[in-house]
Amino acid sequence: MTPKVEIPPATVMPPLPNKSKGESSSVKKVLLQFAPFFGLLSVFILFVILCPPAFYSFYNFKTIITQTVIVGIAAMGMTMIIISGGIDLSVGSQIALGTVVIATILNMGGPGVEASTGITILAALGAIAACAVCGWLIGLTTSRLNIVPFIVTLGVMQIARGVAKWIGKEQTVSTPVNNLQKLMLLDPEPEWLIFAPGVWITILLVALTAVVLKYTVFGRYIFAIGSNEKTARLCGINVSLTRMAIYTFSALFTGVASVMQYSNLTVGDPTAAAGMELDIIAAVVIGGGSLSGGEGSAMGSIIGALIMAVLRNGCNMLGVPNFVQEVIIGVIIIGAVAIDRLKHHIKA
Amino acid sequence: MTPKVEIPPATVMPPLPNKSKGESSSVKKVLLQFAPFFGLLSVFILFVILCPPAFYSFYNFKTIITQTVIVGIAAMGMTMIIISGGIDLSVGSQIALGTVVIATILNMGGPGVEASTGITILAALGAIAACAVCGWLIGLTTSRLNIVPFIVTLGVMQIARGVAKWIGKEQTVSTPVNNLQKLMLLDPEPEWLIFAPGVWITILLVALTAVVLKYTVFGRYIFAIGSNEKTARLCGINVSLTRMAIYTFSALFTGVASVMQYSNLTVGDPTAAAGMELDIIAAVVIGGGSLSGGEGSAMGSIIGALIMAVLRNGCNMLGVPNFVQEVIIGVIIIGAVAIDRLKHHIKA
Amino acid sequence: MPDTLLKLTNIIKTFGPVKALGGVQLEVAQGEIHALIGENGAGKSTLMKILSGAEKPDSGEIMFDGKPYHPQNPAEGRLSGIAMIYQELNLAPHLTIEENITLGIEKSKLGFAKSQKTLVQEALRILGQPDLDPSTPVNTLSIAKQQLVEIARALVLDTKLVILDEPTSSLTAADTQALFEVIARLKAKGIAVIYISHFLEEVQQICDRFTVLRDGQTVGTGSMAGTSIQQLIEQMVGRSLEDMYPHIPHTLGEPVLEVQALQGKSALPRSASFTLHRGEILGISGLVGAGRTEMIRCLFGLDKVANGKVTIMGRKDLQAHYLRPEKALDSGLDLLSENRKEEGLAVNLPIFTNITLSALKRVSRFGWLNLAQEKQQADEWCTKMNVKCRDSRQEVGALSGGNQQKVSIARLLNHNSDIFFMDEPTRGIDVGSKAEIYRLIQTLASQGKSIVMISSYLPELLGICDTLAVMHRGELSAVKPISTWTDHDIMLYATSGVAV
Amino acid sequence: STENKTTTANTEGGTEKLRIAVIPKGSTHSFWKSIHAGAVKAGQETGAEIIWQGPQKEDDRQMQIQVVQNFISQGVDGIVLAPLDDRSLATPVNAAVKRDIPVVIIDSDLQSKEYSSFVATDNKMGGKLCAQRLAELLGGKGKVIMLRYSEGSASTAEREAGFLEGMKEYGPNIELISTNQYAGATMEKAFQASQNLLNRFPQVEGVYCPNESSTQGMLRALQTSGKAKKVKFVGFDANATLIAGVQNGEIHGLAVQNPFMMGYEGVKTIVAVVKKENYEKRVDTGVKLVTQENINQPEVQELINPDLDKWLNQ
Ligand SMILES: Nc1ncnc2c1ncn2[C@@H]1O[C@H](COP(=O)(O)OP(=O)(O)OP(=O)(O)O)[C@@H](O)[C@H]1O
Ligand SMILES: Nc1ncnc2c1ncn2[C@@H]1O[C@H](COP(=O)(O)OP(=O)(O)OP(=O)(O)O)[C@@H](O)[C@H]1O
Ligand SMILES: [Mg+2]
Ligand SMILES: [Mg+2]
Repeated sequence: MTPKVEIPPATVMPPLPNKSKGESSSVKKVLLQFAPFFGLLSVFILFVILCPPAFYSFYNFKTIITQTVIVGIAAMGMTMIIISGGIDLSVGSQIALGTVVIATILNMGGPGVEASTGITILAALGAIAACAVCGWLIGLTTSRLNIVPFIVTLGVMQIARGVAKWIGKEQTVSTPVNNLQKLMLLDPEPEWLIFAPGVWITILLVALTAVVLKYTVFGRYIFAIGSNEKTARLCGINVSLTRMAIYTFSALFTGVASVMQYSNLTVGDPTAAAGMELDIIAAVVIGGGSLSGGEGSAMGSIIGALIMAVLRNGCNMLGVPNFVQEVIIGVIIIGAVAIDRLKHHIKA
Repeated sequence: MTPKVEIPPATVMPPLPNKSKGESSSVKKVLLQFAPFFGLLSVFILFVILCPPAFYSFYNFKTIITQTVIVGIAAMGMTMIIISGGIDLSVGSQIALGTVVIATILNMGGPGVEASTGITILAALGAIAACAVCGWLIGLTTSRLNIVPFIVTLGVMQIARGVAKWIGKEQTVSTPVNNLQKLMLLDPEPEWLIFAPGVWITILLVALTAVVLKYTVFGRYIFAIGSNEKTARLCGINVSLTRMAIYTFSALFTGVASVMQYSNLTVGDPTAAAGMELDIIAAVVIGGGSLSGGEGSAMGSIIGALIMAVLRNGCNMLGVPNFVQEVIIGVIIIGAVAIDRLKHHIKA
Repeated sequence: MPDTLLKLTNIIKTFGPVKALGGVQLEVAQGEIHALIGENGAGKSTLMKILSGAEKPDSGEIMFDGKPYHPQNPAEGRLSGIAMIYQELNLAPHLTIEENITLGIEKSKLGFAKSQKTLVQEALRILGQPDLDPSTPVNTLSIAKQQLVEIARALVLDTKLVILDEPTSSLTAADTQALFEVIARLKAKGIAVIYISHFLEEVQQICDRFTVLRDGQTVGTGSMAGTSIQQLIEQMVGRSLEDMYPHIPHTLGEPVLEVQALQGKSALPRSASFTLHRGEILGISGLVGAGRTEMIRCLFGLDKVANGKVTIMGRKDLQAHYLRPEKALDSGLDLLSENRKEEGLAVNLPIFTNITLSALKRVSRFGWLNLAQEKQQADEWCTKMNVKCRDSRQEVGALSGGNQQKVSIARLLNHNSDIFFMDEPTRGIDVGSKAEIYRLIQTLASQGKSIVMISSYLPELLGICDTLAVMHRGELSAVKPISTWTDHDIMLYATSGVAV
Repeated sequence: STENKTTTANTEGGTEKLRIAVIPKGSTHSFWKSIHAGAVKAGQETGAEIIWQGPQKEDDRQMQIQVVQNFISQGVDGIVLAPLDDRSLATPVNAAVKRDIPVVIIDSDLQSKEYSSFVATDNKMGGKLCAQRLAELLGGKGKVIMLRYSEGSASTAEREAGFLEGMKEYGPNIELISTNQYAGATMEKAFQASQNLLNRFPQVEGVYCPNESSTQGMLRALQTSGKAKKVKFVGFDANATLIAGVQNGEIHGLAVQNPFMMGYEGVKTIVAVVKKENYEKRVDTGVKLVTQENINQPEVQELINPDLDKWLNQ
């Protein structure tokens, strides 16, 4: 390659006088960036006021965080998909498939009282692999057949659920005792962990996602494809390959979420997580992700997931009937996005 | 600077040469337009070959058509929404709400053995009105707060379901005998009707939708907004008003669908039609509707609904296990849209 | 001077911290063609958006047709008699010509739309398109025809003022000429036109009076007769511009790109052969739809190739068949898209992301980005290219059209290829910046880069290219040195495919 | 119409195998698997073909209606149905009877006079049994949570009602601190709701759940919060996990129905109806309270560990 282009600095036009009021606007910007966080805080404070003291006990705090794990982990994958301008309706089914795969593999080890560590790890990897295959298929179909992901994943949602029922023989699959079941214990086994291992894994995965999105070329490609696919192609990004990578990579997160789901249920359940995809999408969107692509963040999405968990927990604590909970969650979903719109207005 | 260019007088660009095979391409075009219809035909023939003769008995034909009614009517509303570039995830919840409203109003008439005609009509209108209010709210929120309909309807989906449970006191609401219950009978009461009244109503509504879309200004606005919203706005279409009208109008269809659902269940059921929105959207998309707006037809959508009904019925007839049905339906959804893509390829 | 139709006084408009308009005055007389000119970002489009009702001014007064005029939305503006034809076309692609033209003003009976075919046909006839079938869907029309459909929209209403914002930037010379005829017909009907363009020759050719904007302020107005292009430029830029087409010495070297009988899968191009040398600036001329864009897209791997042999730098493994954009980029090709908004830029991403997107390898290691280095590189380019922005973290979408184009070019320069395909590189760019880009292209050539430049603006091709070829219906003429081409030869080949 | 008469006519000939449709509420609880096994056993004994088909989505009444309609179209000889709703399914059942296809209802009742027989557990009785057990365990006092199953499910609603009734009778001094929360249709929803309830009422001493998924969800919540064994827990229905819970003392009582018998008796009865033999209008298949004390008795073992594979894997 020839040496770098040397362009003499332009002389024709005078540089634009720089704007002076950068300070106040940057304060605003920071405030806006933390909008989901403030949302979480205000919901929390609201419940602290309304609820019995049991709500803000440390133990309940642990409960809420543990209940965020599954949606939270899956939301990391969904965040990447949504930033890339896609959507995945099949996550719930994939999670169900994952739990069934784990249970089936665990049962292969024979009817011992406790499953060996080897087979336990194999089971977890099996679930993750099963989800990865689903993700890969979705990526392949969307990018090769050029079908919108809404439809592809709507189809895969049915297919994965059907396969889960098939593998599980339409039943919940019970399993021997094993270490995976300890991932979501509110009082973790080595007590110094304080939180369940699942919580620590979530924190790790959130950090991983944030780093991938911000500091890697792959992350940059995700944003580029979501913002303008044609530009991405023009700039030499192999869009269909990247898209397959995105769906496969995020399906790995779904796989981990399914391990957590199994840990919660201790059985393989082909009907598990029905409709959970909507919770997951809602979490990402509440956290600032835009369904038209190019916007979203790991931090925002996990906060979105936390908001929903706090709401559910708080409503249970208050003894609010289930239907009121549903109404409140519906309002919150719309409200959060309305605030996000408003934020964009201010920014512009 | 170079001298002014002398430009020869205007020449309108002659048509490109490769457009001579108009005849064969118009045949192709007609064939392509009927793609969903051929899809239906081939699915039907497939089952005729595989299934016992009971499948193509007239009685089973009636069964299939009657089973299409609810999804079919709701798909008419969804067609309009999808053509306008929107989506509605709350249809299932709205239908549930409608059934509960009907049941509640019927019970107001006192504990008679049979509800009077007046109160029966009132109940049906009440359900339609309840859905219309939901639709209006959706339209208002999407257009005023400028939130994508995916999110708004995701919220309303929860809210409507919550309200339905609230009105129904978290239970199915039983009702006195009334004429609405006769709308979906496979053997209709005046026998000369041959099909259930619900089927005739569906045919009427399909015709209505087709006419509205093709021959009215409102229909044209629906296409214009879905095709290019900005242009619609610049041309003086009151986009937010029209959008409210679209959501409200199509919620009327949802209301009628909820009457049919009630007729089927004969109780108000707050948990009814969970997940049905996905079936409805799938029907529209299988019938050629495009989720990016501007494309879709009443005829296509009803055929899409029929395809799904034939599939379900045929699988039942064959005694195929449920999970296989799920897989097949998933594959069909993706396949139908893949064919549609292909069609666009040929057309282009 | 005839009666004043439109009078704007002291229009001020700010977008957050950006002051787009700082007190603009503009007066347009009845039935005149008024030019509105100015550098990129001077505020022309913003002013017109205010006029059409798409934006509201912060302060200032507008008098239209003798009455104060405060449109609340574009529809109101349209119905009051002001029609706006935007830089980017505004049509509903799934609707027919008739439906597009009558959109928003349908006649109906009980809600059923009545056919207004005759009205539409009349409008099309005035525009010289009597053969156009009103029931054709607009997404099958060429860009020029689509633009006429937009103008027809103005004719079916009682329009007094038509605003054309850079209408010719995506038209070729022939279509431009046809458009001028249309404008003349509008004028004959007593309709006033505000005409925005960066092509000052055009402006001088058709306009009666002009107003110059600079940095959101009116800096001059006057009658076109007796004002030279040089004077216009001086008012726009604030000083005189001595050399529009600079020439930096460069020599042609060995062949770097050989194309033989290239044929695209989508019918265009049908046959293209040429050889590009190191340090060569090759111009490609032709009518819109001739297939020039498709040709370079095929070469870059964006469109599918049916046939043909392509050799890049003598390497056998780089046939057009196997090319994908990523491979093309790796082997030293780069492409500047003609469609900035849809393809060239990711408009809701920051400037720096756009600049470095095709060369992330240079600022990353094992897939990890060095953000500081990336930002620094982007900032350098912003300075060198004189991009008017607050900060390279700003979204590209907030820049004016010309500045967006500079960002696209900065991406190419940052990637630093050997062969540049530039499709309409000066589209929507003001004269001052144009001269900059010409100088840049010359500089690149002098450093041994090769450039293929597609342009529908003949003077610039004649001004800076070393060699030139013309395309007619997918067939590329022979490449000849620029000095052997005349305007006449070029137009002859472009319109009829006959070589001299 | 005429077509249908011909389809039923050729099966009435009697030489062919009877085709009996058995329609469960769902297919993903082991409860239904036992019913299936019982039905298959009865089918073999009577020489009838068993067609097993549930609604595609669990707890979807509309789907179940369609399944019944499809079986009517298919012209089976008899239908054994576990209705998801005690009223919605009345219309299709009436339609079946009108077309000379008799129907036997199993598991939960249906508000219709048309069906031939009702084969089920006395759900209210089951609920009462649980209440009695819990009251005994708590010594007649303490704080108790009842977690409901899901909105609109008739059989579980009866068990809930029976429990509340039983509590009044056997433990009038017991305080019911929460009875309005629903577990939801799946185990995972039950689990979260249970966790939150247990956090809200740390002082809870006794818990009751009315079906398999809610019991299992609650069991898991008790385990993860370290309350298992400490809180007295009585549930409904059995599967491998729940039996293990009884064995290790985490569940103090499990009302177990006899689904195998339900399926068996259901098919036996419908065949009797079709062949115009004698049959009972109401068959009670019984409910038994399984505890750590009686779990090893052979009759209980047979109830909770029926040899399903013998019937289903062929
Ligand atoms: N929506 C907006 N938000 C922020 N700034 C804007 C917006 N629209 C325009 N501007 C700014 O206003 C100024 C004027 O822009 P405008 O588009 O009117 O320029 P123009 O004269 O039409 O330029 P060009 O010739 O490049 O089209 C620019 O500095 C631009 O960045
Ligand atoms: N067969 C056709 N029928 C109608 N319109 C056509 C046809 N082929 C091309 N066009 C129109 O011409 C437009 C420009 O085509 P193309 O990009 O190939 O031209 P070009 O020679 O590169 O011109 P330019 O670079 O000036 O746009 C296309 O976008 C399309 O709208
Ligand atoms: Mg402009
Ligand atoms: Mg072009």
